[in-house]
Amino acid sequence: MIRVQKEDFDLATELSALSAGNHNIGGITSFVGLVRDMAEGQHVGAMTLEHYPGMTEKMLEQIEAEANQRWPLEASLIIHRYGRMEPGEQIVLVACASPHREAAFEACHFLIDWLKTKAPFWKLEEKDSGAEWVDARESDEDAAAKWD
Amino acid sequence: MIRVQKEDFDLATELSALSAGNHNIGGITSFVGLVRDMAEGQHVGAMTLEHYPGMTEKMLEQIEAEANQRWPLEASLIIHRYGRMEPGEQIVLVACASPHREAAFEACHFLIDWLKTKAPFWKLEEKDSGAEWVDARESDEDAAAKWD
Amino acid sequence: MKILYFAWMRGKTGIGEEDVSPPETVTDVAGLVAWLKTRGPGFEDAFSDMKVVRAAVNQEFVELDATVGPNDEVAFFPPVTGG
Amino acid sequence: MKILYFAWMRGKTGIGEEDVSPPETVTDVAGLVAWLKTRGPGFEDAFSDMKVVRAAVNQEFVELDATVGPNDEVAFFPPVTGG
Repeated sequence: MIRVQKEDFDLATELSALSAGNHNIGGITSFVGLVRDMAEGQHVGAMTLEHYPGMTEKMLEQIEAEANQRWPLEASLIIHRYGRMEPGEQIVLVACASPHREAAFEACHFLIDWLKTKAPFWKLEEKDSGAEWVDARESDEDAAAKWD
Repeated sequence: MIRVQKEDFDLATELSALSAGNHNIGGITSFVGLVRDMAEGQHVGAMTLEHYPGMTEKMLEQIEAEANQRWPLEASLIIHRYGRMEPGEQIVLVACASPHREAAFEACHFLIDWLKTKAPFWKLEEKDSGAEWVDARESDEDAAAKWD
Repeated sequence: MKILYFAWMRGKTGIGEEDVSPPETVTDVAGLVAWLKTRGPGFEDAFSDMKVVRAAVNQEFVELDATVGPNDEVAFFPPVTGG
Repeated sequence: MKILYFAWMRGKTGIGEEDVSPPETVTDVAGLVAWLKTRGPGFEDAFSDMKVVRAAVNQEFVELDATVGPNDEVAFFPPVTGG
């Protein structure tokens, strides 16, 4: 399941729903991305995530489908927020449930790596020097490429 | 932090506490192990985890320390339950928080792999044919060995 | 043809969304970009370094040689930075 | 010397914990195992296949050649299966 929303999410609620009633799940791996208060040595007061409504949902669904094709998952979840967020706030949740932990780990790692380079979101950081659009990082490209 | 307990745990509460007030955390990877209702094709009604009080805490602390030495973590957590649990119940939680997701993923994966072969817990499964001690799996040895 | 701009491309062009009717000679994304650039200094600036511009047609990533037609939704944006 | 047995080793020996005073000739884990086996068929059975027995002295994993003394806590158990 994928969701794009402005509101925060509750991890325990989301993961309980993911595994509810399915007793073939042996493990759930999840990753939560949080807003940091520093970027390249500069203080970040807050950040705003812009996205491309419609395409975002489409891409997240494609990424999730790809993970389910590559690994034997019982359930998977991507929640990505947009809008303004302050340091410490949750930005994104990806989670994969599988009978065995290896698949859960790999698929979850894959989801966030692909999402980082394929989901149409853009970060605007509020720094002391003003608002600045974040540049894409080569390390994210490399991380995504390792799943090719 | 490590904890060995009979009681269940709440994921959101635990992970919130892990990252509380630390705005240098960019991501938290967590793994939750759940009781499955099948093992080697047989139905499992419940299982009981026995452990070695004292040594368990010692080993979990060693494993956590090793992860913190290998990766730049801001926080880490291992919670392992013991006693009787039914299918769908949470057995174990491992979580790692780091400025960057790569370290969080690797350290979390390492924690559960090492724990599986080094923490003194033993599973007794209630099958239709009676109660049976679970045999150690070679795949768990292999998973742990990849971090050597 | 519907055009969308995101992040700093929206900032440079000054608009987030517009409907345009490029000449019939415009048949692919590269041609569209060339035509859009003729429409003012903001557009010229936004498309000045195509290495940092990505395009999507009907919400799928495409290369510059992808065909475009009057009923398409075309979006321009920098490399993504979510997650 | 305090001896602990876990999982099916406890089942086979019939006890979870005992205090023993092995002869002075017992100086390592292997010697201790050999001596424990003389104490009855349950112990003989529990230690019959040492490939599936692990040992800890004072709550640290050890090999069979690890030394043991009167004040040590020695535990025997199968390979672990938690997590």
